[in-house]
Amino acid sequence: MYPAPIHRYSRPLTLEELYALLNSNDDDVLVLAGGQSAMQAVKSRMLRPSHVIDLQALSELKFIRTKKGTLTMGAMMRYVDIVSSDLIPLELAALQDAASRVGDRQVRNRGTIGGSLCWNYSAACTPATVLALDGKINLISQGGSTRQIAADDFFLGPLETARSESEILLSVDFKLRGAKSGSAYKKWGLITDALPVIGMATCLHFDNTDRCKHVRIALTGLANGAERCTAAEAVLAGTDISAEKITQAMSAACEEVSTYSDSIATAAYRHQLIKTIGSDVLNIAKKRAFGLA
Amino acid sequence: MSQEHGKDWMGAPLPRKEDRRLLTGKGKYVSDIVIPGALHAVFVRSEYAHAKILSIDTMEAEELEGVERIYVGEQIKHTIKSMPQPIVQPNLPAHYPTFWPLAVDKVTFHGEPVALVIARNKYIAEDAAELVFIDYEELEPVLDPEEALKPDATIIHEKDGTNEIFSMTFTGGDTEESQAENATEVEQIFQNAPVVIKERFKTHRTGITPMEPRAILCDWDDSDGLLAYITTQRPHIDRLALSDILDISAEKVQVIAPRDQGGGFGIKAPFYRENIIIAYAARDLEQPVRWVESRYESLMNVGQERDQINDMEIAADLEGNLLALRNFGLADNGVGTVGVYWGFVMPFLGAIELPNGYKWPKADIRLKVATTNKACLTPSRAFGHFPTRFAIERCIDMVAHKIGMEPSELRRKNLVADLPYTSITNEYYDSGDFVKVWDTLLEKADLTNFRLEQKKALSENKYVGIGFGCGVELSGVASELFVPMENQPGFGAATVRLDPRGKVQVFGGDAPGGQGHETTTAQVVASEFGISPEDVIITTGNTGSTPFGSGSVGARMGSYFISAVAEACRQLKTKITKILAHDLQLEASVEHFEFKNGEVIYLGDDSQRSSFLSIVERIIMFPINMPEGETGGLDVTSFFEAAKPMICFNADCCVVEVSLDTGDFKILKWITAEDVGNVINPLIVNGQMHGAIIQGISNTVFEEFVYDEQGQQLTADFEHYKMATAADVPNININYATTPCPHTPLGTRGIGEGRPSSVPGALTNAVCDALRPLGIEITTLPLRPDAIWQKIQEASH
Amino acid sequence: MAKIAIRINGKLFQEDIPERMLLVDFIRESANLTGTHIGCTYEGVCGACTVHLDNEAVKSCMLLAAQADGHDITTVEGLAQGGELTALQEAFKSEHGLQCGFCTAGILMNMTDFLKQHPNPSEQEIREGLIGNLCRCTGYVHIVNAVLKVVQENQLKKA
Amino acid sequence: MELKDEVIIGADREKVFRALNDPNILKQAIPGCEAIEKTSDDNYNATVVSKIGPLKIRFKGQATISESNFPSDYKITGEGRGGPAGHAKVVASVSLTEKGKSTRLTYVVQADIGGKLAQLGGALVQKTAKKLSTQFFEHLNTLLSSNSLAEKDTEEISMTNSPTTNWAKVGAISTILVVGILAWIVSK
Repeated sequence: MYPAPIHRYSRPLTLEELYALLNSNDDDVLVLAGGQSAMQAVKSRMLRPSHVIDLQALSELKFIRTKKGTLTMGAMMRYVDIVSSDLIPLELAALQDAASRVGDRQVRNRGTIGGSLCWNYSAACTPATVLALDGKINLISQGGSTRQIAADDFFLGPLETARSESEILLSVDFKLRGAKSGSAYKKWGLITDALPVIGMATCLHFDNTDRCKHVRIALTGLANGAERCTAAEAVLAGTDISAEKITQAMSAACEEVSTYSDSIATAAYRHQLIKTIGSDVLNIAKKRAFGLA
Repeated sequence: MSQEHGKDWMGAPLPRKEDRRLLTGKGKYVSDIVIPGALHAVFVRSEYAHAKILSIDTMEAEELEGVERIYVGEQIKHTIKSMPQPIVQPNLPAHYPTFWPLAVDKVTFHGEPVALVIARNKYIAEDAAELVFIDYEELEPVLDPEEALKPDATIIHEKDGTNEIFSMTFTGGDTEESQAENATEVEQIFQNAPVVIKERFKTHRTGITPMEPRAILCDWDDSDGLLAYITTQRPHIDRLALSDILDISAEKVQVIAPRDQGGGFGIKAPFYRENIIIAYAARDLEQPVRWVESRYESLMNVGQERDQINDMEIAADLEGNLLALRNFGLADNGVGTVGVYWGFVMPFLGAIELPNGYKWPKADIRLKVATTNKACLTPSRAFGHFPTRFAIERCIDMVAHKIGMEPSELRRKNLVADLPYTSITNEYYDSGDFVKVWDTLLEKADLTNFRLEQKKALSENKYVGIGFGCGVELSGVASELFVPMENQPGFGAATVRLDPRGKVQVFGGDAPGGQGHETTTAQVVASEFGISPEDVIITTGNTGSTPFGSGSVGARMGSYFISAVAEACRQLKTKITKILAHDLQLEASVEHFEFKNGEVIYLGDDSQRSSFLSIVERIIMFPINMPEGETGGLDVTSFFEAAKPMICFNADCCVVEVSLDTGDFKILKWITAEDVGNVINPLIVNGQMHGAIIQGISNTVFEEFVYDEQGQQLTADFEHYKMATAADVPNININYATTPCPHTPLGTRGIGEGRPSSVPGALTNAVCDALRPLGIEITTLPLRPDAIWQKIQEASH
Repeated sequence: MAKIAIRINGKLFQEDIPERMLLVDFIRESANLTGTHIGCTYEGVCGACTVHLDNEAVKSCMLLAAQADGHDITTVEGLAQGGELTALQEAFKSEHGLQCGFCTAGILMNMTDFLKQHPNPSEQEIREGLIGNLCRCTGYVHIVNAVLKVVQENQLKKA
Repeated sequence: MELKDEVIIGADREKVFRALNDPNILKQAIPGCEAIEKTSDDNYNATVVSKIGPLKIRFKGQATISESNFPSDYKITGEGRGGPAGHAKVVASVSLTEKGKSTRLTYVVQADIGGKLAQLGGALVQKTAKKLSTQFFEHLNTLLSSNSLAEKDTEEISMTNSPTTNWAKVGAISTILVVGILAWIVSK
């Protein structure tokens, strides 16, 4: 399968050039970041862009910086960049957990966080991770006007996001909560590092008495893509995240979310995966929060 | 290495002659071959499993710039003969469907070729394919083999009046009366047996997907005729088939299977309808035409096998002696439209191979094969017997468990101990020592120690298990079996030609796909002539220069082809030594000479010698003063066929750990024991074993072709058809327990084809052994974590 | 048409190409370097088409040729210099790390990059590094051995 | 596969029935309904662009209504071609019951999708149905509660006793196609 005819390829060098292109009124524009998902759709002709705007040269989208307790990650940070970066503190380790297990080396050499968030595939690692880390997504549109939207409001179901066609995902903000916070991500697929059948990310922050004062949990691989598990969070909030509480929380998660059956895993098995992965992820995040891992 | 003339190349781990070009990107596969001006072909394939074709509108597509021609079935059925044709039809009674390269009147599976677009390049061809509009009227798809055989089932190939493409009883002689009598006797054994296991074993649809899909490049000119480069394991059969079906006189058809092919494993052994229409188009347009199959097409059309249900019963006594075997097999054939095999040849052989290396006093083995609206089964390594061996190896474990005996001990007790032996299904086991192989495996497995460790692990809540399995495999396919099964001869054929510079050219008609024929052959020739493998050049797969061969199928390399090579070398040696003796005025013949270090040495007096080069040059270039009746030239074609079929034997042991939480398991160890006869190149043989075993594991656990309830094939890409990656599979520890084959000149056996067949049983046995405390028996593949977890849930509640 | 300039194995290719042309097709058909293969359709899973883009392993079937404009591409043909195989190529030969050879180019390109990033990997890390390359013939055993051999040779050199 | 669901629509049964068979309303309510065309007495073509994120699949469909009982239920069979993307075949039964001043709409859709869409659906467009069918009924609700529009349109196409006018059939199939496609995608 080869792409349907493409009439224009552009590679803006600056955001200014990008705005101008977004303003060009071309039909069927595809904004290409790493392209590791989008090109599957283009080659299979499920997606038939007339104009491809390639973001590879926008150095303004490739950065990690920390300022006033917030880490900001540019959209064009590739998985390989995220895995090898020493600017990401342990409390955001879930980002590296996820990035290090996306697809394969070749995919990680091209795929980007921004691309993955905008594509929002139902079984992707990044959206759930950003959801659990309470990411704030910075969008920029023509003329440079920006808006920030919480991950909670950004993902609208498989392949759908709150980004409008004239907007570009510029970066994601992650609040740094400081001491006693930890995060983790883990997934299961039939094949190692494949798209998750079930994946879970969590972020925990404990108070002085070692009670959990902030907890977020998000799942991926569900019928509706990445989803928060607020019921599970409610079970864990204010507790010491004991084994018993974790079991309770994961049971709550299973009741909260709906899974589906396919040839790889039954719906019941997906629930079981939520329990086992959830327990692992919460334990790892907790250990990290207390500097034990 | 060119200096090491003295070495005996037999058994040497010689790096391959093929490797340099393949490692530097200089290999030339069909899709790499360029003929200037070649047009590109893209098939429009059926979106339905079963539907009438009401109309095909190609107008818009034809108008697209760069489109050369569009073919549909209705046009070509008048100019191309239908299949089946005798050259690609077994000598087995069956309801052979009639069909053309492109669907006529109706489509019978999702992915069937309906129209062919020929265009300037592949992008335009695909653009045009999108503009071919086909109106279908959907018909009820037949998707379940049991449903297919019911009296009220929709009939797929109407002319037959049935969906039963093939059925056979393999035991009790040739008449219905004797078979019925046998069935009664078997039933009596079951009535009286102290131990009976009866189970239904299901093996899913899976197979082998070579990394290079199919491809064909054809050129035509009126004087020379058709030149076809094809990804094929059997170029000579393809040549005859193209000649017969397209009515091209055979001298005007040349098929070349390039020496570089990206794996075959059976997929490239059938004769495919796509080849016919591409060759036809090249002739029709008088232009070269290329078709390179996409993975999408490949996964929808080929590589699908295994799909069987085996209702098996085993009777045994309390001492663990196997008394009788009864198996009613049912195979889901798919649509049955693939030349040479027609789908059912695989389950046919699977039934013959069912008894494996065990002694069965009595058996009742029957098979039915049902046509369904799925892709036709195509050969995949462990052809037909991957499912039957899964059933029997699992069933034997269940017998052992019921008696309270170690499964490995029960196996050993019932192994065929004295060869030759004729199996209950009339398969001839020529030679070998099964017990020696088994004991080699057991020594490595260290079962006593394992059971202690297993107990200890269990006390720590770890579930580890050990599983065993074995496999009698065909070492090549003798004419005795090949003629009925595939309407082809089994002999091996090779031409060995010496040139005046002392170099050797070998020509073989069987076309390899990565098995290292060039290296293995060079080692044999170098050993025979006492020269270097570098002095040997191999040509394979070109029907214009190689002798007829039935193809690189069924482990024919190490058995039939290499034996023909050795025989040809020996005939040449006889001639060389005859002339040398004459020149040296010796009364001596070939047994009095040694070929060593690039010299031919008289054993009676080693001062009497000649360099290999000079005697060869003398015979070819200076054929004067020759012995009486002898002519110049050194070129022999030899044919090899043993008196009876031959086999090899292997055994597997694996250790797994299963997680009770998730049903997921990890293979901790994989140990084997092999009798492959004398080994020519251990690197290559090890590589064959590794590949076969990992394929077996991948088939057992990961890979599955899935059809939905409408017959839509949902696994047409590697996102959905999941092949094991390097991170999903274990290392393999290979051990040899060799018995040289007495029927081949070099003591070698053919290996590799059937090798995956012991894997699904051994692996599933290990998982069940680990879960023995829960009493879990698994009888259905694939062996997936979700299914295992489900079993664990059922067992613990 | 898009005007592109791509350097492949040190040689500059400047051409007008259709925007939709895939990089792998440009490499195989415009540059006539057929060592890079195509083993899947749209999905980009098999890795046979892996090349280096600015020294990093990428799947050339998942990129438009236009995306490679201005970049350096290395294909399997560009590994051996002056007729001398690289240590990795030699190890694949001595360890029998290939059979049909169809996936081999992609594996060599990926592992060449991998060894640069991970000079001292464990067997497990090598296996995980190979996830983006499917091989049907070898069962991966000899491939892993070949990569391990290079690792050991490098360690010996250091020591 | 089968999808069953029910929704409550804030309008009475007659009005809902008419609306569901009113191409003008449906065209507005169905996300991506592009065109409706009559090709013969019994054949109608409708074009619906199914948009799932960045993916757009243009379906051309034909429809037949087999059983229709105003204002309580109807059954519709449709086939749609998504060109190279694949095809859809849908059989739907819709029934309306009164629920106070509102209407309870129950639908059972048997949908089968084939071709590339079926095969690649898993990888590219998994699980979308709920959102889009919700969207449809939201639109419908909005349209019906904005009285002027609903009244005007239903007046224009008078079908009190003959709700299965040709135009109505066409409109209905668009609905079914979209619902069917979505339903299918959800089930995979």
